[in-house]
Amino acid sequence: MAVALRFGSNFLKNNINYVQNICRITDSYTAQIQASRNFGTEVTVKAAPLAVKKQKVSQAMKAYLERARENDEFMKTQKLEYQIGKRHLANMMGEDPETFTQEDIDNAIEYLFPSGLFDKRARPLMKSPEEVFPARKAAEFDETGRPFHSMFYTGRPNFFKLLYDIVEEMNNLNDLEERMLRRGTRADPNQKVDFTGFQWLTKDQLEAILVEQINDLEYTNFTNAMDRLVSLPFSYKSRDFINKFAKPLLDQTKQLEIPKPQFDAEGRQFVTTYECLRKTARGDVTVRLPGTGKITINGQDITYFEELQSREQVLFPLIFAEMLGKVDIEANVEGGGPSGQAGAIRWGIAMSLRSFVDQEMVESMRLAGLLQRDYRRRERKKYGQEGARRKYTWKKR
Amino acid sequence: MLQNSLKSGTRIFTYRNVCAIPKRLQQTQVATNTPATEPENIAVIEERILKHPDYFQVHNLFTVRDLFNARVHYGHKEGSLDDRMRPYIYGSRLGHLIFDLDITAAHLRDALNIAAHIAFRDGIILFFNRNALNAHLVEKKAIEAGEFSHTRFWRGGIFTNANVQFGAVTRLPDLCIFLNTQNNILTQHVAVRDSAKMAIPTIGIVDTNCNPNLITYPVPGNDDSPAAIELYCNLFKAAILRGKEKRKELLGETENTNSSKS
Amino acid sequence: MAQSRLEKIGTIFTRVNGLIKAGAMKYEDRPIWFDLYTAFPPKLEPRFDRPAPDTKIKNIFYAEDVTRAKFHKRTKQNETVNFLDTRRKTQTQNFIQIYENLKTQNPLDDEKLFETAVELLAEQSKNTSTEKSSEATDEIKTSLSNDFAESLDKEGRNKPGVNVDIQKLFSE
Amino acid sequence: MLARHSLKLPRLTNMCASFCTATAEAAAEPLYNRPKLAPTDYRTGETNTDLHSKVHEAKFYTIAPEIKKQLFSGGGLPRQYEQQVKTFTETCLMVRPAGLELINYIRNTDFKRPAIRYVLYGDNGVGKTLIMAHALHYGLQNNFVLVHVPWVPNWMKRPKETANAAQEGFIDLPFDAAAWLVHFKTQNTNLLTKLQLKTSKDYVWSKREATPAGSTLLELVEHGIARIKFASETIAALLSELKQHASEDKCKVMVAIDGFNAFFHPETRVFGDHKQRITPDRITLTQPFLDITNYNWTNGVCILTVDKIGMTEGFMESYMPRYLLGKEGFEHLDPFVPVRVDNYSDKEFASCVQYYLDRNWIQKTPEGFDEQLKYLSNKNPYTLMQLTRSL
Repeated sequence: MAVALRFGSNFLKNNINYVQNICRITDSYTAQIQASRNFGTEVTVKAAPLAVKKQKVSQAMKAYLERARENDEFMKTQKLEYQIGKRHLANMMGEDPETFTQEDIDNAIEYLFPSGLFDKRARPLMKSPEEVFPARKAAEFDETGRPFHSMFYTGRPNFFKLLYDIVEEMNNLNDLEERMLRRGTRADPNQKVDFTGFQWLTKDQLEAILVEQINDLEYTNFTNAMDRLVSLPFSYKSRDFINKFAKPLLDQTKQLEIPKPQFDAEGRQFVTTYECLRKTARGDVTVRLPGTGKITINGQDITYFEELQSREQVLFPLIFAEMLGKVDIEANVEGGGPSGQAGAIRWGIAMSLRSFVDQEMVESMRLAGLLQRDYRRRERKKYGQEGARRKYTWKKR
Repeated sequence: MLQNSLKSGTRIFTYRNVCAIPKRLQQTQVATNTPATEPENIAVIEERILKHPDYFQVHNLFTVRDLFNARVHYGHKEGSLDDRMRPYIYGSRLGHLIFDLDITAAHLRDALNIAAHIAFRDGIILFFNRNALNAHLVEKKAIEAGEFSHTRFWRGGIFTNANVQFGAVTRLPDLCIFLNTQNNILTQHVAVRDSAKMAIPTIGIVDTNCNPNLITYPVPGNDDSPAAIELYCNLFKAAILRGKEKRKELLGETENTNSSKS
Repeated sequence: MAQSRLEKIGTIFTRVNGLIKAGAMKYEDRPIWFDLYTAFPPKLEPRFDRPAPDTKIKNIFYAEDVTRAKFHKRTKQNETVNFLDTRRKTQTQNFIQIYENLKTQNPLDDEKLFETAVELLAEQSKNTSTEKSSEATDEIKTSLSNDFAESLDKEGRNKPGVNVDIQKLFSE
Repeated sequence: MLARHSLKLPRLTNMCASFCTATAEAAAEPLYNRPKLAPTDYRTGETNTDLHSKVHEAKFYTIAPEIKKQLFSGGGLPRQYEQQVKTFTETCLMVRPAGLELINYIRNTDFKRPAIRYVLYGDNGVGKTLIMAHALHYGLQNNFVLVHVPWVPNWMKRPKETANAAQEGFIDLPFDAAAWLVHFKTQNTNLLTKLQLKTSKDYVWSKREATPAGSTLLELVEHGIARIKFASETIAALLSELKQHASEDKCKVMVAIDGFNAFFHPETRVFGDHKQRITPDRITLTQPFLDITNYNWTNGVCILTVDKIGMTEGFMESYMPRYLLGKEGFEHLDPFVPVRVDNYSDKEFASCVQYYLDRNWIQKTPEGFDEQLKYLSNKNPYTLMQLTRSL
């Protein structure tokens, strides 16, 4: 922000400021574009020219400078107010205004204006104007009004430059392939870019990188182009480029540590899963191997659940993992109703069973949704309605 | 005064000779036409340069044979002929229209000359091409020439409503170069009309199925073959770079690339 | 920018000129192309309503077209042609060359000439097909840029300077 | 392309072939592939219940239709089971360990001693009623006079008609009583005509009606059926007569009362004079049956079941006899022989599944379906029956 506001009087002298500016606002990727361009209009006055240019500032630049100046003044007053406010606050809290930090301000505000609002952003705050007011867009053109970016007039220069870069990569790879074929060498199939477990940046992420809004069609164009790039035989040569836009898929089974079974007094393996939650039910499940298929729920057998649905819920992970009759289950569950309790036990059994089955089965259990906690809760009743969704019977008259 | 200027001129001339002998372009005009010892306003130079019919020597950028080799002479079939293109056509070979490359060459030289002059005057040049096959090439050449390109869907109002579209007062291009004047559904590119509205001169490669009327400097020729497009792009790029180099030279910017090239 | 947006009336030059004359635009603020246009006006005025000329389009025929047609009628075209390769001649081109050669050597009657030319072509293609296979390996990469550079080189070697009268070219 | 096709073809045909065999196997699986028990493994031809022993445990035996008609036409089989019997077109009972135990006890009873009370108890749906049916069949085959009450709670929960009894403050259930008499008659006509038991004293019903001493019990029953008003009193008379005859060793009597705990339920759904629920002991039918389950007679055997579902809401916490009978009932029966009925054992379960497969009751047999059924039903016979309805 500070850089953006420094233009004005000494603006023409340090033209390089613009480039810095852009670097700050967009990320390194766009900065590269800027650095690599070779526009022949950069004015650095050298000795003994044959001609001089009458310095003419374009209308566009004039308008921009005007706005920059206004913003500068506005920020100046805001900053002043902030400083005064800070001093007052420090005095109120009985502290030294000189050493009063932002953290102290936050604490003071929280103390003076206690707020019961849930969302932190909705609570009162006092921050420096740089943080509160959004940074303004830097000028996209120089003092003659000439834009910096070659694809400026498309409206989404960074995005289209990205597409251009993808094609450039592809062309390079095609050339490389042709040269290699001529030399008789083929692409190394072992080095082929393995894109399984990866996905392209989402639209939002891409937009954040490009600092531009793109529409869905354009995003599909991007993914299609990237897919095509990856499918080329020599794509591993531009792995760095590809990796910039690929992100790994979240793999839950890899992320969650599978607990090691412990041994009980009888020498049987067992795993206990605590905090099995579903609806308002809560419980813990112990799975013992080897077993005879005995199921104990709160000291009872499976008849603890009257309904077949609930019994099926409890048995499902065992049936799925083909462990029915091979393990013993002990579950303690409280709170909630039968279906909630059954769901909690089901999840607990599934989580515990991971320790006793192979990796493949764990993966298929994950895909079957057995390891996924069910976060659905009861929906509240609404006024003017019979229940969560049902309306009162209504007749015209 | 005259003596003095001549003297200095010769000095520069010899220096330049040492520096850039193999270069075909810039000839003696610079030397003879720069009489001033003290820097003079570039606007005056611009005025003077205009008197020369081909100051940037664009005529030696290509020959008719080059055009032929790049298949510029191929038109579309007779059925799709736009009547306004008749004067540029040499004849019909078994239903396929063939351009008269002499006429094309003359028009192309005019266009190149204008492009070089605009570049010299630090104008913004925008390349258009809606043919997906050649889009990348055009973008690449535009970047190489340090100019601008628009090869994508034309959102209405980029010229006519620019200040709103770009969120700020925006300088529009000073020259539009259409490498094909049609869009991807074979109707005229909206930017052709918008440039005319906004009083921006246009250079356009017009094929036999195009309307040359709104194009300020039309160049009849094949606008589909990559070979032809590459040729046009290279020519325009060369012309633009000549204009820019000349400007830099006059403004006293020493260019390292010059010596490295030679 | 003060200007008229009626692209269907006059040309860009006349419109801007009108603005200057009327005082809506200062002469100092004229666009940079304005002087260029006055110095190098286009060959035809870029008016929207410029009428289409009523010139006839002539057909292009060559003397050897008759022979070519005859040859095409007789043989089936199953040859693949590489458009990027400008040096290699097509079958028809070869045939016409042979035919013309024969004609200059001994002006026999057309039928006989044609028959012998066909035979000669068949013989030639047989010979070249064996050569081709060896030739194909050291084929240089043919690309547009290559061709372009090559032709430029050729031009440069053949003609030291293009003999175009610049003055004449631009004075028109 | 052609070459690839020709390469592919044999593989394709192979696949087709294997696929065909696979489907054939799948279809044939329940018949051939499964480790199938031979019919003798889950069925037995032994219809004489007297000969049932450990060997026949967990096997089904068939009750002939006419016997079934005689025994159970007035009730005695659960309704769901009745439906199943209709579907299977045969009445098959499994020889359960509890049933064997019971029959064994009866077989070895010294009938000179006071009547022994057996109390069948167990969780819902474990087969108490069917074990009682098994015992009834045994009684029929061994010439017991059957005093069988199919389901006592019917009287207490949904009486067909109520009327004030002759005795002050008591309620009569004439229709239910008559229905029971009919049931008694169908079960025992053959035996009673053979035994020719006579009434020991005059029964005067009203001024004009009376059953003189020396008339047969059947006549007594007939009268009760014909004169519904006196049905309840007839039952009291009949039961006391039977008790007396049995004590005199003229006949053996088997008392089988299902849902016996209903007699000791704190309240009934029968409404008294002031629209108040009355207690079971105020119903005229209660006393005779309590009387006959007393131990003050010989040559008899009492088989009683206590059942959770015989109770009403709030009294169903446990299936244990002490809880269900209450203090009073427990003291009334004390001492008795408790017979616990359990869920199926593994063997019984397998046999039952085989039987269902045999009757095509279960048709979908994916891998491990029996295991799943076992765990889902917890080997409870009733739950299993319900579960397999949809398979």
